[in-house]
Amino acid sequence: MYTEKVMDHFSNPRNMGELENASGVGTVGNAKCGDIMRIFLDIDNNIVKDVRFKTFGCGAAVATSSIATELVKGKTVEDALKVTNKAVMDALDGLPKAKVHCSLLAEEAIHAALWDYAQKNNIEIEGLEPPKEDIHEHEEEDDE
Amino acid sequence: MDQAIYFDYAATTPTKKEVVDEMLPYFTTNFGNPSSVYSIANKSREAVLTAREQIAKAIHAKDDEIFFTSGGTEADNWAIKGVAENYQSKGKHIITSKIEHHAVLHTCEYLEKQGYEVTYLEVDEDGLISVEALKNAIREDTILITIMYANNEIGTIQPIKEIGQIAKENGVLFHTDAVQAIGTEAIDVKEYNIDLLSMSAHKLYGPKGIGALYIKKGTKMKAYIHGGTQERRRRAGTENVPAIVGFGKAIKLAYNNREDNNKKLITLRDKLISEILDKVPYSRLNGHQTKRLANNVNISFEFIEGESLLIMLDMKGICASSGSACTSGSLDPSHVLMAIGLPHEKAHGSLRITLGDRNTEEDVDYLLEVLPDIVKRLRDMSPLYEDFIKKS
Amino acid sequence: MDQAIYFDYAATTPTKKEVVDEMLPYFTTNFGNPSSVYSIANKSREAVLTAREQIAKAIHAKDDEIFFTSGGTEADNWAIKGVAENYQSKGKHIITSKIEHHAVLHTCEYLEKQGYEVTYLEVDEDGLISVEALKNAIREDTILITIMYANNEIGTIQPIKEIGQIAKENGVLFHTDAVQAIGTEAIDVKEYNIDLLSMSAHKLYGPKGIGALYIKKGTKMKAYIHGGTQERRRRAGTENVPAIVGFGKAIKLAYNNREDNNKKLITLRDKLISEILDKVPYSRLNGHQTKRLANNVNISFEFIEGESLLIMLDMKGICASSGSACTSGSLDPSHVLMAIGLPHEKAHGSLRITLGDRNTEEDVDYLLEVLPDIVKRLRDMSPLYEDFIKKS
Ligand SMILES: Cc1ncc(COP(=O)(O)O)c(C=O)c1O
Ligand SMILES: Cc1ncc(COP(=O)(O)O)c(C=O)c1O
Ligand code: FES
Ligand code: FES
Repeated sequence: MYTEKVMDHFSNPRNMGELENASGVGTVGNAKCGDIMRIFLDIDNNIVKDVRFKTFGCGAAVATSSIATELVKGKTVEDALKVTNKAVMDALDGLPKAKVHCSLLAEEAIHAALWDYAQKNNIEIEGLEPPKEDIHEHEEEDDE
Repeated sequence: MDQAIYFDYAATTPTKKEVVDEMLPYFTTNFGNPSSVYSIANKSREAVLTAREQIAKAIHAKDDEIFFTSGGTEADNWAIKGVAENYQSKGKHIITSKIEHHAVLHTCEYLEKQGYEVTYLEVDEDGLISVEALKNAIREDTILITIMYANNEIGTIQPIKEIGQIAKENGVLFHTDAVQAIGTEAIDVKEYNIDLLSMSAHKLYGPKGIGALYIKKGTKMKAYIHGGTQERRRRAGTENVPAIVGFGKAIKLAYNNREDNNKKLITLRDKLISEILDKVPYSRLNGHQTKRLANNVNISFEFIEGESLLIMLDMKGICASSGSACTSGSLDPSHVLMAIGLPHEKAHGSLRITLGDRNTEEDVDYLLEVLPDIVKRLRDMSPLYEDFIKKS
Repeated sequence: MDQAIYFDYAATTPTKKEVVDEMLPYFTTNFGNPSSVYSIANKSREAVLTAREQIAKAIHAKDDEIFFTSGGTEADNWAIKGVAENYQSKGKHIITSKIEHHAVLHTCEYLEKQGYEVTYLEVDEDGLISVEALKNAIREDTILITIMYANNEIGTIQPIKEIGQIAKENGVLFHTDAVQAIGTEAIDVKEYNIDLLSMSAHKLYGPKGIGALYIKKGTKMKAYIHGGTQERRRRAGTENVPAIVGFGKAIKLAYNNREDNNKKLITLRDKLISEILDKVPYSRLNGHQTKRLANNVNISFEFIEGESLLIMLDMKGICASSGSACTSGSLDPSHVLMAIGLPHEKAHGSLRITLGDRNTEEDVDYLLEVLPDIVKRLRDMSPLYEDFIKKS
């Protein structure tokens, strides 16, 4: 069902845990459909110095969180903002159709953590929108 | 199945070797169409008769009350839509429960769109319906009560005899989806006043793609699948002879050894339940403690999500199942776990272990060895657990 | 099947040994439910995918246009009732022919009781529908044309391409029951503008109890059997993995060797036809001479009755079939033979021989040796023949 990359990140998640005194923390998701993702960012000099995640969700949700932390680490805030769910999926060699929404969660969690950082520091990051409440729904396959 | 330990017998069972051996001649040698005139088709005809007898005997029915279908799902569809269609002049009200299999629930929902009314009975925290509530739900225009024998997720066994009694007293037909009960429970359709009962072979070490509907003599039931004159004109289509033979053999084996098998299953089941609850904090048993299928364990672990749990177990070579939304292919976690009152997050973190003939005490010990660590690892990863620890 | 010579491949075929071998691991080893999360279920999932591809390829469809059913009968029921239900806002008129299989005819009759209107097209003496009559039958409210690819009794192949063209031009859906054609005919659903096509594995050396419905992408078709989310929510029920695997393998084998197989069948067929007509007086071929299935022989012998003929052949170790009322399980002789204009008595005296992979030229010679005597014996017994002889 999952690619080797997904399984690798699922079984050896990178950057799992918390950061004390993080510069920004973002929690997204909706317990109702099973997925909650939290990203901690340590930002220094506009660079993501360190990152951690915690996730309550399926294998794809765990793997996307893990790879997303790798993708943003060391990047500038602006570049971190450009880590899309597509980039996350590509980095994992793809996800099953029914699991695409889990990768959206990673994108949103990063954005939420960046938003928190911006709020705390009273700065504006271009192109960053405030996190939405319910960020996704499981899309049902239509039967044409 | 390699070296993996299979703990998902409620999803499907391997077909027993003896069953496959019994089926084999009907593929290549005695392959004749039972409807044919020539004598070599006698073997197919007789094989179908024998299987019908074996199945009838297992549930104390008569041979001509057994009708083969392509599985439990078709049997459920036929039973419910059949009563709806053939009894609509009497009324259009059906009573069922909130924890039925989707084969029943989605069929009922379909009928609602066709102008039928359906009452979905609540269940208590153990998954039992209330017979009082059932009595109160019966109306002048009620034509059918369809309540499952035993639940596929939490293993709770309903008070079938009382339900049958109530149905009889009120002149309402009673259908029960016995797909999970058959093979381990002693079922007597006459004593329990069951009018219609659904079965599926692949849950009792028979082949997939074959099931049956018991239809009590005298019930008005026309064909749901139209065509040839097979199954006394009630179910068209060339008989699936090898699968029918396998179904017969499997049900016979199951009932010949039922008590011994159950004893073994119950021992393993109870060990699993007590030790998991003991070893893993913030866990609870789902389903009734004693009114429970011999092979069913269903436990919720707070703060973790079921699919991740299943994948980690899989990496340890253990096959199990969950009521998590992430595995259900639909928007919500298991409707059964919701109906017994679990909040969403707890329903997500459920683990179903269903035991079967290949399981040993060593398997159970191995599961007990690896499970607590896996739960711990997932909790360490869980933002919900983090919040909980910080709050407390 | 002992030493009997099997000449009834249109009724059912033996499952090929290679096909059974391919199926076997899915009963006992790779038995997992394809919907499960754990990795051992991957094998079941992949096996279903492969079979779907094999079937799609055989009829030039896309993989996701193939939906597994329990056989040809269910596919026919689903196709016709499905269109009826999902297109009723457009209209309630259906066009079919008088020589369809009962799976189609009885489904249409059922729909008539539900308020649909059905036109049953006549066929000519060869069993062909008239495309002109079809055009004339189409109305504003016509939603479906359902015409079989090839007839199971007389082997006549309909002008499928023309029918598809007419359906397309008139914006009407086209379903074809291809149960008898699949495996021997080259079928291209795109080129022929087929929207729905029914198949059954046990007619092409696959297992019984499995079939498929091709549903062209974009066709509004909801589930007919409700329940779980299998077959992309269009056909509920645990997938019959071993049978699906067998179906895939069988169709692949059939199409890999189609031309060679057909050449052999046609040689035997044409030899049988010409020599029987030659050796037995008062006999006639039913069905079209050239637009005919490669393996079908159907001949009427005046003054005799089919069941008696079959029993005598059976005593000589020959398995065949007939359109006689005495074998049909219903009051009347074959509706197909009646539709091509045979009077009752001639329809009674019909013999269907359908050839297959185990048949040799010796088998055919043996049949040609015993048949004329048997017919003679029955005629000597027949009051009809007596009258005829006296009159002439
Ligand atoms: C309670 C119950 N009913 C019906 C079914 C459907 O049976 P099948 O998959 O054989 O169609 C199942 C199993 O999937 C079940 O557990
Ligand atoms: C033309 C035709 N349609 C439908 C069917 C029904 O197929 P099945 O017996 O697999 O349901 C048959 C064979 O019995 C057939 O010959
Ligand atoms: S977290 Fe629920 S499907 Fe991925
Ligand atoms: S003569 Fe006996 S059934 Fe026709």
